[in-house]
Amino acid sequence: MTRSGDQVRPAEREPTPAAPLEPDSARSSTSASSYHSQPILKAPVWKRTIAIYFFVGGLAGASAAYAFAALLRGEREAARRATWTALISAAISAPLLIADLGRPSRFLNMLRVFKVLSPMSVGTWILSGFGASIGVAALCDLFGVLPRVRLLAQAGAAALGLPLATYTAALLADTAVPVWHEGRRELPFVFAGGAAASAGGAALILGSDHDGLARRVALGGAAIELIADQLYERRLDPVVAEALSVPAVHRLHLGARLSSTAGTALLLLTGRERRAQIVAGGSLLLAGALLTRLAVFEAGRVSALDPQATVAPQRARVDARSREIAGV
Amino acid sequence: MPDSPRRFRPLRVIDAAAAALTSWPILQQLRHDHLGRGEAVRSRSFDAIEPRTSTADKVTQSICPYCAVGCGQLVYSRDGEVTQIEGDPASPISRGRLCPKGAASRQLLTNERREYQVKYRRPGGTEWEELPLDRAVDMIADRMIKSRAETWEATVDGDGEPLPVNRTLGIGSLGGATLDNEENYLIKKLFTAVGMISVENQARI
Amino acid sequence: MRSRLPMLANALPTGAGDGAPPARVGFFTDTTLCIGCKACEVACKEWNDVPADGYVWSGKSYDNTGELSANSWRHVAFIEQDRPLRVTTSASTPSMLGSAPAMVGIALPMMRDLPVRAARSEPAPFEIGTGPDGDGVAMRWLMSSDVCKHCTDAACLDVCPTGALVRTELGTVVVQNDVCNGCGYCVSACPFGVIGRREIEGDPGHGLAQKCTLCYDRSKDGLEPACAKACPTASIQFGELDELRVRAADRLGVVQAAGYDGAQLYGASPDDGVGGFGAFFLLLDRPEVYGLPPDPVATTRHLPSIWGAAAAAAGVLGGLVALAALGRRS
Amino acid sequence: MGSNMAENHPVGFQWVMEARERGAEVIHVDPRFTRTSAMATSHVRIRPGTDIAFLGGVIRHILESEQDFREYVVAYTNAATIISEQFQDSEDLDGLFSGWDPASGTYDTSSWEYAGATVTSSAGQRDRGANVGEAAGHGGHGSGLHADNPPRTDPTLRDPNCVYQILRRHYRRYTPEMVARITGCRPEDLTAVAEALCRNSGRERTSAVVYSVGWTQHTVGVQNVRSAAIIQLLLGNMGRPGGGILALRGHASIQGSTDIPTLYNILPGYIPMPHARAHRDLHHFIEQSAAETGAWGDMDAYLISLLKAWWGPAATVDNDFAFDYLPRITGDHSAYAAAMAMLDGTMKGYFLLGENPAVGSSDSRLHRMALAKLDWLVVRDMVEIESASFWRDGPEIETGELRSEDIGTEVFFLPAAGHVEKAGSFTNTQRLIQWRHKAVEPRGDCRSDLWFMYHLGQALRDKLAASTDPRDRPLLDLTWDYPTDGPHDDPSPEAVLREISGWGPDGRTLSAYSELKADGSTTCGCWIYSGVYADETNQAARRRPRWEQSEVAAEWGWAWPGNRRILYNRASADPEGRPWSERKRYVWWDVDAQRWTGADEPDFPVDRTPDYQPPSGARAMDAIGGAHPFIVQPDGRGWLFVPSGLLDAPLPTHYEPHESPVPNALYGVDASPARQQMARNLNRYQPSGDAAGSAAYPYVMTTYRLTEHHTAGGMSRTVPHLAELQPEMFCEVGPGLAKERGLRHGDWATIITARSAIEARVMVTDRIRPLEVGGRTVHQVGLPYHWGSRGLVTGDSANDLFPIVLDPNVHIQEGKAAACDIRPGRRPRGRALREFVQGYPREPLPAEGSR
Repeated sequence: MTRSGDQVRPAEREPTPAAPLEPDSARSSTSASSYHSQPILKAPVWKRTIAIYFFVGGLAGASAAYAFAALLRGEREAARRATWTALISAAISAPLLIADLGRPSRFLNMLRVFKVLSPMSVGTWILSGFGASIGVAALCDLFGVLPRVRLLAQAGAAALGLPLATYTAALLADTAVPVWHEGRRELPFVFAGGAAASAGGAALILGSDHDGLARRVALGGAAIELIADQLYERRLDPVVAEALSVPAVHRLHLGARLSSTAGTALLLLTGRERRAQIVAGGSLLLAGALLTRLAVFEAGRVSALDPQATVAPQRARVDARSREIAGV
Repeated sequence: MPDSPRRFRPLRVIDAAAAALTSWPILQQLRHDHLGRGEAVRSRSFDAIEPRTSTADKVTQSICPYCAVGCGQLVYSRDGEVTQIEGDPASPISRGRLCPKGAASRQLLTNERREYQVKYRRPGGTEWEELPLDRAVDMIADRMIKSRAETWEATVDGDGEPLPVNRTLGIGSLGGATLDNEENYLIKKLFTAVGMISVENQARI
Repeated sequence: MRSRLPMLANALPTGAGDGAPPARVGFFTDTTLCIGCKACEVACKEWNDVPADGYVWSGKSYDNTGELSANSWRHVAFIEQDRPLRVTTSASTPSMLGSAPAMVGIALPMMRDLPVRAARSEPAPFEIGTGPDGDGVAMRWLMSSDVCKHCTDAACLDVCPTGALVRTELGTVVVQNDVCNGCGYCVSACPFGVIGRREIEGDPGHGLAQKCTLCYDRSKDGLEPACAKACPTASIQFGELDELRVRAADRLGVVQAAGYDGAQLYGASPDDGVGGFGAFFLLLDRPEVYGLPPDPVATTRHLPSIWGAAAAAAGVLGGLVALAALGRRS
Repeated sequence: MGSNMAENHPVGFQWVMEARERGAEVIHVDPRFTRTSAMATSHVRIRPGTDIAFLGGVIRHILESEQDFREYVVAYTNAATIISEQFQDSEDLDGLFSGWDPASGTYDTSSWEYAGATVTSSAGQRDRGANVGEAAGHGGHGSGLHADNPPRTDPTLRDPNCVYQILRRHYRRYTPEMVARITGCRPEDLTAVAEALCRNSGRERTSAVVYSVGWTQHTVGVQNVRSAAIIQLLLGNMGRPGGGILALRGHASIQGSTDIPTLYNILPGYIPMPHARAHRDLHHFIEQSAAETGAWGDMDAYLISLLKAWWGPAATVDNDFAFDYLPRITGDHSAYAAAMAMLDGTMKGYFLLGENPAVGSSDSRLHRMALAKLDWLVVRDMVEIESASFWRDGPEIETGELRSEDIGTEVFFLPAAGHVEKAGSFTNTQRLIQWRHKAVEPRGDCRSDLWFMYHLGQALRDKLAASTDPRDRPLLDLTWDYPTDGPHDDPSPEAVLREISGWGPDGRTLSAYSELKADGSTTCGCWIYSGVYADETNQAARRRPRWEQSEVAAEWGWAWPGNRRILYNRASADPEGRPWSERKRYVWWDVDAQRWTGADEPDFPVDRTPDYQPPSGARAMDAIGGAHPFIVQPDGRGWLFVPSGLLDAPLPTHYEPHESPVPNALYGVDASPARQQMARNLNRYQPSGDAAGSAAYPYVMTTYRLTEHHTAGGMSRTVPHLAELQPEMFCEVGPGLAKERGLRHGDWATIITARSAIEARVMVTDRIRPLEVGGRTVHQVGLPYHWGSRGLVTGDSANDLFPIVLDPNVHIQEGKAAACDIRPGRRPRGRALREFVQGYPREPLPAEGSR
């Protein structure tokens, strides 16, 4: 039910309260499956900045990995650009996260503890470590000093970059929101794929792909993202999956798949010299990855507010269990 | 926590950081409560929490002012301010329990709509005006004497013969039923002595 | 799915280290005794300085509170049903003596000897609520005071990244207001939709996760929580959890014998998805009718598979980059 | 019945719940399915205003099946008493009792007296409304009985003129079928309830009856309660543990404000206010008002002690103890009469001391208009209530009926102290006086009413100090010397309570009213409270924890009279003084000690042997036999039949409410003939029954409270934690009515009567169901009445709809049953509202008040 903090005076309020009203008497004597059609769960308090962070974080993590790979292959220019992509993305991430806190001034409290039970806690430490290493790497690169340290830093960033790209999926999965929790097995792969696609895409846009590494990463990532996403939707309980089919979410989701697919196609079909198409393809992959995160994020709000998404699967479990007991 | 949310205050951040370092729970976690769900992560102020009932400097036995069940109340106050009102377990009537109204009786005393000053509205006036309390009482006394004189009845006609009544029907009072017995007694005593007849109460309504 | 790693077991902390740990406390809310007066809601708000949060008429029976939230730590649900409260011919409920000390031992002396009557033999005049409603349709009005469950496996507590949420020495789950930074993770982790983030500018709790503390300040001082103390009919019973569970089992027997339709305990079993509630209920219909999840599971019970998938995905990502890197220079 | 205990007295209801859990049957008879019904073991739905029909059916069942507790009935009630031959029953006169005077619209009740008793009609008949009221119910009016002339009785109960036989004849027609036809319940439900009561009454068991304003706020309010008294007397449930009739009162000290009355027609302790005609002097007064026998036989002692308390040395034998200082009444001067006087311009000034008639009184609009006619108005409250602000934001300002500039009323608003900001005593619904200690000092100008009255008194006395006008003597001679203390010179409430309790010649406080003397040697402000300050200690402040004493808790507070917790408890023993049953023993005769003893203070002379027979010439308490427990009645018996003291009937009989959609199925007379009407422009009456035009108002409406609010809302609409729980005015209707009138759940509806039209949110619910009455379906509209134009939550007030029509005995309005119409949508605004109401229905209503 909607509650407004301001004091609304009856006379000023217009006819019916926000929630659709239905007299109890209208309900049949057989028990209803909800309480006045109200949600059971609370909608997530997170704003879209979080979804954007998921994207940016993924971009940062995968870029760092890509940068390390490029470095090992001696692609210094590609490595540099990817490193800076990662650094900038990481830099953007912090404010995106802090902006979403109820008490931004207390963001440091995140570092009070380390809780393996809390993906957000783990993620905070990953992000911190990642930020530190990628920062060192970038500085060394900037002043062209301490090559060993840089290599080490690049390696560290790459190592932390991988979980940085996927822990965000664990963060969503580790909630009571059905459409997120039920996707705990697939979402990390969706996010991993998206991260790779975005890192590759970014590299392609920056035109640092002289040896096809970025192209392969981008295409591979997009493929993983698209396949994992299909699996995710398929495996969901149909009642839970409804959250993905409400118009607002569906539009985002469809847009995500189209752009990823289009981007992939474009890159596959066009040769390396066709700069414009490559930029377009890379951009489409980035867009796809971003839209996917937004779609999943929005689906969570819808799913939390739908009492049936919570009740139906649980009721099924209970009934099944009682059937077992009854030995039927 | 008085710090205003949303606004980003660098100083606070530094303070927070310093505080965090001095008693860094993560170090505690290494020793015990590794999962960080209890002992290790408790803050000093949380450990120091105390109920208002024990910080009150005075506890007064009272009775709920709402319905006539007469539930016992314990009024906790500190520095002349009521800090908590809850049921009196010793009461054989209520056994320490209260209904929502009884439970809200602290707010009955402290709610923002409560009036603390005399307000005066002159005839034909469109706004309240201020008035000192003693002046108000004095003015009311004058009004009573005037209206009483205007409407005084020494006798009424009883089928030709005059019947003494010594009264005024020109002044009346209507009291609520949350008045104390002592208050009702003085109301009836004074107003009857004034000659007022229409002294009434919610008890009839 | 019942399996979980031992490292995730929410073992209750051992007191303050010195001496035996204090027993775990909680609530048993017996909805057959709830008269829907909402004293619990008000007493809670008065004690915990929880602000009123709007004056909106809901039209949902007598429930204008609507749900548990950052600004409502107790919530009385009202459900009107076109069916009798009891499916029995007994005119009177058997006694609950012995099952709820809170309601016992206050009879007049001359009534002490009065043998507690079990369901009497005479047939009832008529079922509760059937009354003579012209149409003769029976009805009942279910009322139930909901509250934070203080789960044995508390997802909100597990996922809290700042350690603001703690398991107290009393086994209750409480937010440390001076630590919480309002990240909101607990809000989405709670399978009951209990905890919320207060959004009332100017309120001391603004931007912080807020929920029932089981009156930690009172209970640590040996006092009853405000709601349980106020409850006029002992529908809300506070005490040591083990003792409450025994009492609830007895009470369920009494209520079922009296024919209360749909009587069931909710959250009393330590084997459920959250390891049992610290605040559990005796309901008269399926949980979802009261707006409660029928089979809640602490999301962190699946953390192994969640972390597993995340790690695997990270591996795949690394693998992809490695493969791409191994690919020949084109 | 007539009570929604779970919602309005939740903490008291814990004892009902406990009884239920111990196996007690809890039966709720009410028009609505409330939170109380939901907890009851059974619920019977009846039409508002038909309680007497239902209870009459129960009485008939008891009598016809002879399940009355015969031994108790014969010994302790007036069942065997022979009534005057002149008496004619309403059954013989089609709804009228003998003595009806159509001209005055009142009864001459002389024919209702006991046979052979010298008939002294109470002043009630001499001048309608005067000298009756609460005092009447206490047998204050001698029915001409004295020890040498005991009432004639027939212990075999066979005499056709004995009360028992009159009762049987009177209720013969109250068959289950007839009751069902009138009330709308099912015949079998009446039988079931009656059987349950019989099953749970007698030697071994007792049943209790609980009522509230659902019974009193009717034109037959007193008779509703009388019906229960008859049942409880027939079943032997009075004066016994677990029995009795419990009036659940709605305000913290509403009992206290009738005991120590701020009511025009009584003095402290239910002593009648002297009447101009009947009470020329003290002698006449006592002769007219006091009974010769029973507790009221000592009224002279009570009154003279009161006069001494008020005028001390100025009250002497020579001046009738200043009896003439008391102003005289000549008729109805109740609150409603006062409102009419304001409209007529004869009432100039008014005090509202914690009362909000602009929302809480029937036909609230009339009261707001009346306040606007005053010269001056004093309002004392904690918040600015509607009655204080009517001149600037009242509904009539919006409708254009009033303009602030035109309202000449001078308004003084004085902020009041809260219950913890002053010390004092409340008297709860069980006559238990409990003391509140002061916790904190009030802020700003907030003061107690004790402070206000005391200092107002001082101001008046100072201003008139030099006066020689005899009319100022009562004020100047008044004892007004209370000690004051504190920063605000608060008068000492203990000193006032001490005066109420009284003291003897030696100046020491008295321990019981039996110590009061008629010679002016004793002083007592309220005889029934005598002893509350016994031993110079505030007995009301006693707080021995319940776990340190018996369940009677005799050492918690102090109950009047004499700290007796159950009245007439001598009836808990049989005529010989032995407990009726061991299980139900409470107060009994201790043969060895030769005194009454038990769990409670005996409500009886402790040393009076059960076989005591009053000697010739005995008077007052000495005239009460050892086997007569009802000591305030002149004959010591419980009155099944009331020979004197009531104005509208000696026996309860069914009349329709003043405004009802159906005619009376029993008689040609629809509503109670003796009801008090006040028809005038602002109080238009609707046609009722099958009178022309009654069809315009086809539905029954009733008002009630919700747990979450308090009466007119002055103590809850400004309290956020309460206001948010029930934030808006709504009306409850059944699905059937919703369909019939096109009302949608959650939308708005407008409820219309001849007085006004209000709007409310629609709550469609099966808790409100239509009733089959005499073959037709009668729908109900339920209206909580907590809202007004101010506060955190606002809304129209239901009382705007109700007419002012009163019970003649106590002048209480009929606020629980009337007829209305309802239609979807919001009400008209501004002037259009009045036009809408005036022109409703399209065909004009008959002339005002005509029936």
